[in-house]
Amino acid sequence: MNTLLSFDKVNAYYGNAHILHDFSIDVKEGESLALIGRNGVGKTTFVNALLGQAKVRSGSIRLGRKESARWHPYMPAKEGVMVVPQGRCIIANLSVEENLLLGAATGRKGYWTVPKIYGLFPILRERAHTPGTALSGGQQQMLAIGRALMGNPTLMILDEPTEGLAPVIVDQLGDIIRQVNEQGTTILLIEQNLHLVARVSRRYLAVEKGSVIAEGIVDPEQIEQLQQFVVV
Amino acid sequence: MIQVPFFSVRDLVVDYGGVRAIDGVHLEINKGEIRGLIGPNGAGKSTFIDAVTGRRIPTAGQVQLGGEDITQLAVVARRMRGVSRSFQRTSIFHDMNVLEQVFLASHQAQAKDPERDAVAILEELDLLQYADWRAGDLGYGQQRRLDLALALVGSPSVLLLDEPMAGLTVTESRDLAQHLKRLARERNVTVLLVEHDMEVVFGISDRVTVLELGKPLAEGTPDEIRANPKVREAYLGSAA
Amino acid sequence: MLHFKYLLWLAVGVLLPQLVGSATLMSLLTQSLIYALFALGVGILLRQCGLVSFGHAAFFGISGYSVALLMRDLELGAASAIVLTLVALAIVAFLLGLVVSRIPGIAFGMLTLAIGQTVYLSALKSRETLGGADGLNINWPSSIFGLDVRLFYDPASMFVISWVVMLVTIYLLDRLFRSRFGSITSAIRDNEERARFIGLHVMLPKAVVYALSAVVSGLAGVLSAIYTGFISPETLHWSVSGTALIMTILGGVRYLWGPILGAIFYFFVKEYVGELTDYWMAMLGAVVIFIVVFAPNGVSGLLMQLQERRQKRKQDVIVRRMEVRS
Amino acid sequence: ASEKDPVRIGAVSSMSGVFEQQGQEVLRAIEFAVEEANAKGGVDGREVAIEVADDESTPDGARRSAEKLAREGHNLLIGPISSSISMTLSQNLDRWDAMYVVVASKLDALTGKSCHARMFRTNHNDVMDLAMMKEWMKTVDEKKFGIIAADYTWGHGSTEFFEKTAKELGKEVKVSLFAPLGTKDFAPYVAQLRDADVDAVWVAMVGRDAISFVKQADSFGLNDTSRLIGHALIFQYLVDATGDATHGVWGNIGYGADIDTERNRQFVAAWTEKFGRVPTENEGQAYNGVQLIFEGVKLAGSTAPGDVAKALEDAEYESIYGPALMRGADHQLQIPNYVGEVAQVDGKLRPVVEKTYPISLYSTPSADCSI
Amino acid sequence: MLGISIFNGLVYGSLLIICASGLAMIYGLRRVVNFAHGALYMLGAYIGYTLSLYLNIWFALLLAPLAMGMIGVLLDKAVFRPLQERDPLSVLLVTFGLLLVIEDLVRAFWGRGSLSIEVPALLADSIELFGNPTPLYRLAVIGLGVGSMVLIWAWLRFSRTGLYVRAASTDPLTTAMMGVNTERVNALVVGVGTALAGLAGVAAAPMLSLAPSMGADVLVDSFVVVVIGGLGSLGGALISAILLGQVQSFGTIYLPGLSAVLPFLMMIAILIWRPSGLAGNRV
Ligand SMILES: Nc1ncnc2c1ncn2[C@@H]1O[C@H](COP(=O)(O)OP(=O)(O)OP(=O)(O)O)[C@@H](O)[C@H]1O
Ligand SMILES: Nc1ncnc2c1ncn2[C@@H]1O[C@H](COP(=O)(O)OP(=O)(O)OP(=O)(O)O)[C@@H](O)[C@H]1O
Ligand SMILES: [Mg+2]
Ligand SMILES: [Mg+2]
Repeated sequence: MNTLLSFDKVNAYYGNAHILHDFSIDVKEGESLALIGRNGVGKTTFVNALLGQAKVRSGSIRLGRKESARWHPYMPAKEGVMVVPQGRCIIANLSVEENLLLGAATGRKGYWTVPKIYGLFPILRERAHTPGTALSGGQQQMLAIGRALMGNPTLMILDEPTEGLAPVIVDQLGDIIRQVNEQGTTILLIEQNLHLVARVSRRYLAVEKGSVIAEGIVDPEQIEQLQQFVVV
Repeated sequence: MIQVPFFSVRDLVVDYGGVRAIDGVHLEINKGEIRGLIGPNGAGKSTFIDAVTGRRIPTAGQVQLGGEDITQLAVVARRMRGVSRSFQRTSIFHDMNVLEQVFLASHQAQAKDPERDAVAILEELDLLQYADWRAGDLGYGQQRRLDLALALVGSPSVLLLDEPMAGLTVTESRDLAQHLKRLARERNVTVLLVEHDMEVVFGISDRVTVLELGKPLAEGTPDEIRANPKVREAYLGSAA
Repeated sequence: MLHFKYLLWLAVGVLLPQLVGSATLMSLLTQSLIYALFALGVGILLRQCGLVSFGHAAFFGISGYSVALLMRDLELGAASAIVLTLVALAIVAFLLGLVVSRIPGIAFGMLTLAIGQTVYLSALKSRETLGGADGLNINWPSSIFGLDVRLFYDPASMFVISWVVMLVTIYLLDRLFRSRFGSITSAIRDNEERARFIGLHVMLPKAVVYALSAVVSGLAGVLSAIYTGFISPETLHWSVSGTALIMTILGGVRYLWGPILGAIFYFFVKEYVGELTDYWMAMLGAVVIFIVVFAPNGVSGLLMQLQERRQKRKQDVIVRRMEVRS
Repeated sequence: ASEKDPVRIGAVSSMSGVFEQQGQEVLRAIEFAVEEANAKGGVDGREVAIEVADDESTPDGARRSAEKLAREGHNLLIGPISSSISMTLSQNLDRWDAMYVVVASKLDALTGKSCHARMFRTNHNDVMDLAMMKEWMKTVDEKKFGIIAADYTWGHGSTEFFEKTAKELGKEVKVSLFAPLGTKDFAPYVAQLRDADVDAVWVAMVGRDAISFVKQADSFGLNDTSRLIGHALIFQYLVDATGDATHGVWGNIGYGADIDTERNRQFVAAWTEKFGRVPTENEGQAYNGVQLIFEGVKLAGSTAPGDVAKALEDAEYESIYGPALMRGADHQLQIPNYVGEVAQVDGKLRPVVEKTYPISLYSTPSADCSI
Repeated sequence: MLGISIFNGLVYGSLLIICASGLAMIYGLRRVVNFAHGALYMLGAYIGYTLSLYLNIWFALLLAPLAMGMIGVLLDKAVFRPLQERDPLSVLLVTFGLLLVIEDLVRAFWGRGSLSIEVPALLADSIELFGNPTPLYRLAVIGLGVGSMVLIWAWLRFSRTGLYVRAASTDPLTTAMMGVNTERVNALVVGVGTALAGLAGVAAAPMLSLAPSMGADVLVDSFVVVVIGGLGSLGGALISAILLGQVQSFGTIYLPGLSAVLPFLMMIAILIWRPSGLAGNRV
């Protein structure tokens, strides 16, 4: 299997704060991988390093054929990596539909189009012309996922998508992510909610203090074993 | 224990534009009590603290402290009455040195001996060795503790802490929990603790209130809450 | 120790006119010193409150007009006219500060610009009292504060007077900003919300700093009015505020003496590039850009950085020597 | 010739700011006069040295520049445009041991209340201009007038004068408007003037504002219905910047190439040879000012400002305006004054002198001045 | 009098909105308070002057903004982008330095004197409007103002790039994350903003006069417009430009003594009432 994204001994910083320590990860084409870990261990920083928002002082990041230590935020998208950011980052002065269109900025063609997204999340069609931030938290999360799908990604990174979502919606979300994965999109799920991980991921990496400390196959029957990585 | 609630919030409603973040919350806390406030993200916990401390003016409802209505008071006036808080997103003075800002906070809170008070707090939070550092140069965890120091200094009567353990190591949060417990028992400080770390919340709270979508979902002793199926479903899940 | 430093600087100021032979250079220095005080006024507002004023020319100019009017129409003595002017300026600026310092960021700058231009245009129109666009000649009595007025006209002695005024101002400001008041204002500038939550009233200190900065600029205005004996609306124009701001930022506000250095630097650059070409403005612009790009903390920041580096190198040398010996 | 002290002229004028175009003319003429003098072997056997500085169109800038020039020995100052700049220089002449010749500022106080032993004016002041304008108005047919003036001291003074004169002459002023300095859009003013239905408009404006006004008045066709009469308006720079719009505008002129004197013919010829055109009003006035300095140096046999100033008191000499007297009582040069019109000459528009008014019209020296 | 006053207010308002919208756009995306904007307006007018000499005014109206646009892109690449991490005050000072340099460059190339551009022959006539002969050129200026606003609005509202511009002005990071090269968007916007300054300059030239210092007055008025409107907001700038035009037009008739200070008094009142301007922080 091809490797889509890999971090090789990346050390990343915010200013002088050393957050990622020799962080290494490989994402294989087609898989559904989970990155788990407590608050503040550096999961989002991993995403930020990829987007060039955290400073990578050593190590390298490879995306497809490109390898670099310094990525501009727009470059991963061009390589087919779309991010559903933590906190959703819906753009306030754009309508729901415009937010979706923004996701198609790279112009990559593929399965996903606006009608397909509306098919997936009917509520978005109803609210197509209201400002994106007038949606409830759960709806905003759907919009963020829809927006990322609009880029027809080869790899979709979801950073704690269940934050602030009602349990029922979390269930729905699990189905959707699985569906997208089956569609052929590689999934990297960053999560603390192990139920979701159990439902959608097949492999996991556990992060602690900025490094990957464990990895393995997700066994939905024995999910409690992963508990140690997320609960203090 | 004094039985008249020292601190009470009645029918609190807070709106952000069209969004109702707090929808009729009722809460009474006794003097010297530690109250845990938990709930899923976006339940309105931070908003609740904001409304109580004057950062946000509530749409409706009343906040009382020791029998006095403080709903309309300015932030500074509340602080003068002993209402003190920490922030979920660290809020410190980046360009000042550590001791200077804690000293300033202590002085403003009319501590008897502001200098000693400030040093004691820094000592307690293991920040004393950074006393002359520029706060902006501190690491994230240290900044979190400094935020906390600014809240704890000057013997507040009501302490509202917004996820104080986030960013602390396990031992640090354990120490902090013990410190809070001492404050409540020995100095009769009323504490409202918003925290996602259930071990801590259930460990030190006298009672726990659960919020969901701006409404109280349940209230009770830690054991009752832990056992409450609604809470398990809405919030605790596997954490119970 | 601190006082010793001031005494040393005092001596430097008194000796300097003796060392500078050229009258041109002396008058340039005196000029820049007066503007330095003006820039210091702008600088303390920026330093303590983070507020950028585009309207301080109003304080600089008004004080000159006010002294002139008090002497002409109320027939006050020079000293009482000056004192009265500065006190009135402090009160007015304080009240104004209570209103305007609520407005954050660049909007504050534009607001002060609007206020300044309103003052400028009003002075331009006031023909009867202020002489309109033609300005006013100020007739100073033969002595001011007991000093012969000619001392104020001669660049060398005026330099010493301005130098002393400046040193005293810096000393007092330094004392003030090192006190709790300084902590309070820097806390407010740093994080206004947090400041409120530790129990600080945020408007009052800002207004006080605003008033102080107005008085310091006004003091410069008085010195300028004495030195030149003339005042006209051009002094109130926003471009004058802009110049003071440029001096301030060029000098850097991390240190109190930054704006002062900035003003001197500005005048000298202007003077010497002006000799090279008629297009001195372009040269000045280029120098400004250069300094901003390569010295983020202004000239004063650059100097301190150089000094630190030199000290470090000295230390390195000492360490190396010791290593060699041992 | 070189063993004597050179004549050191300090030319301060506007190279930037609102007066930069007039300043440019003034400096050009001063430099011309100096070159010419040196080519003829200097003045009184002395070489003429000149140093130029920018006054940035502000009193403060002017004071800085002039002080520098004066202290470096170029203490025979000449050149600023605005009256406020002249005022501030006059305050400092003693301090700098300098002398100053006003060539363009018209404020009467400069040779009145604020006169100074070391300041001389070689151009006409407002009182002189207005005295002439009043005389001229007697010959003007139009009855109904509108006024538009710059909203500052000078504009208001001009308006007051004209309102008074109109009353005395039995004319009617239907509307008086004041436009703030820096006005860009004059349409609202033009609309009001049109509305008032006047025969002529008295225009007292300067600089870029004057240009904008004349251009816009033309585009609204105001000139077709009402004649424009300018107070210190019809300068060459205005004509250049407005083209046809100024054709036929009348007004007072401080200097014109058509002035019929021996010295002026020489000057205009030399100038035309060098620049391919006749000198403008500002250029003529500035040239005239430099000649006064030369005259003073010759009379004093010295270049010390004090000596030159003393020698110029009540000096009579031959100027480009003809025989001229530097009146000792107020230091105002006594020369004729002119009214003219913008007209085509050799295919080019320029102000042309139409009427000459004699010195005798002027009032006696201002009582406020004591030198 | 009423009709013609409104009309006159609209003419100046139109010029202002063209100029100020450029300033607002640059602020909106780059958070730069561009003091050089007035100088760019002036430079545009001078380039237009030269083009009108060698070609004609129509080409000037077309090509001068284009040239200015390229200068704008250069400005973004050479100045704003390298300095984007620096504090806004430093950048402000750099633009001030640029202002000085541009003014003197213009002096060096075109001289210090006033120049003028002839009104194009096609628009030299007047028509009767509200009982007054009104120069066609002024109507054309209103047309230009309205036209460019409609174009900009349509561009921002309906085009793909417009979508990116709007997105980047609120949340540049997320916008980039979606694959938009925000640096290119920034350069484009600074280019368009500068082109608008140039357009305003050329359009104003036949009515006003050209002088190196002509930028200063417009700069202050544009600041007033942009700040009253709410920094970075185009809609706000549009409203406040029209407001300002009317205030000046009516002020000169009904409050002649105050007309010069009216814009400033208006700004003071509005800022004290709403510190973030009419439109708040929306684009
Ligand atoms: N801008 C910043 N500057 C300095 N430190 C930061 C910054 N952002 C985050 N940090 C610190 O970096 C560490 C890692 O943060 P990160 O956001 O990657 O955590 P996370 O694993 O995503 O946590 P969460 O589960 O809360 O999202 C934390 O200690 C955080 O406090
Ligand atoms: N400034 C704001 N404007 C609009 N809505 C807001 C604002 N701040 C918070 N909200 C909304 O109000 C609700 C309550 O937010 P709040 O921050 O109080 O939640 P919380 O319980 O503290 O969550 P967390 O555990 O994530 O801190 C959320 O739906 C949030 O989206
Ligand atoms: Mg995270
Ligand atoms: Mg919260």
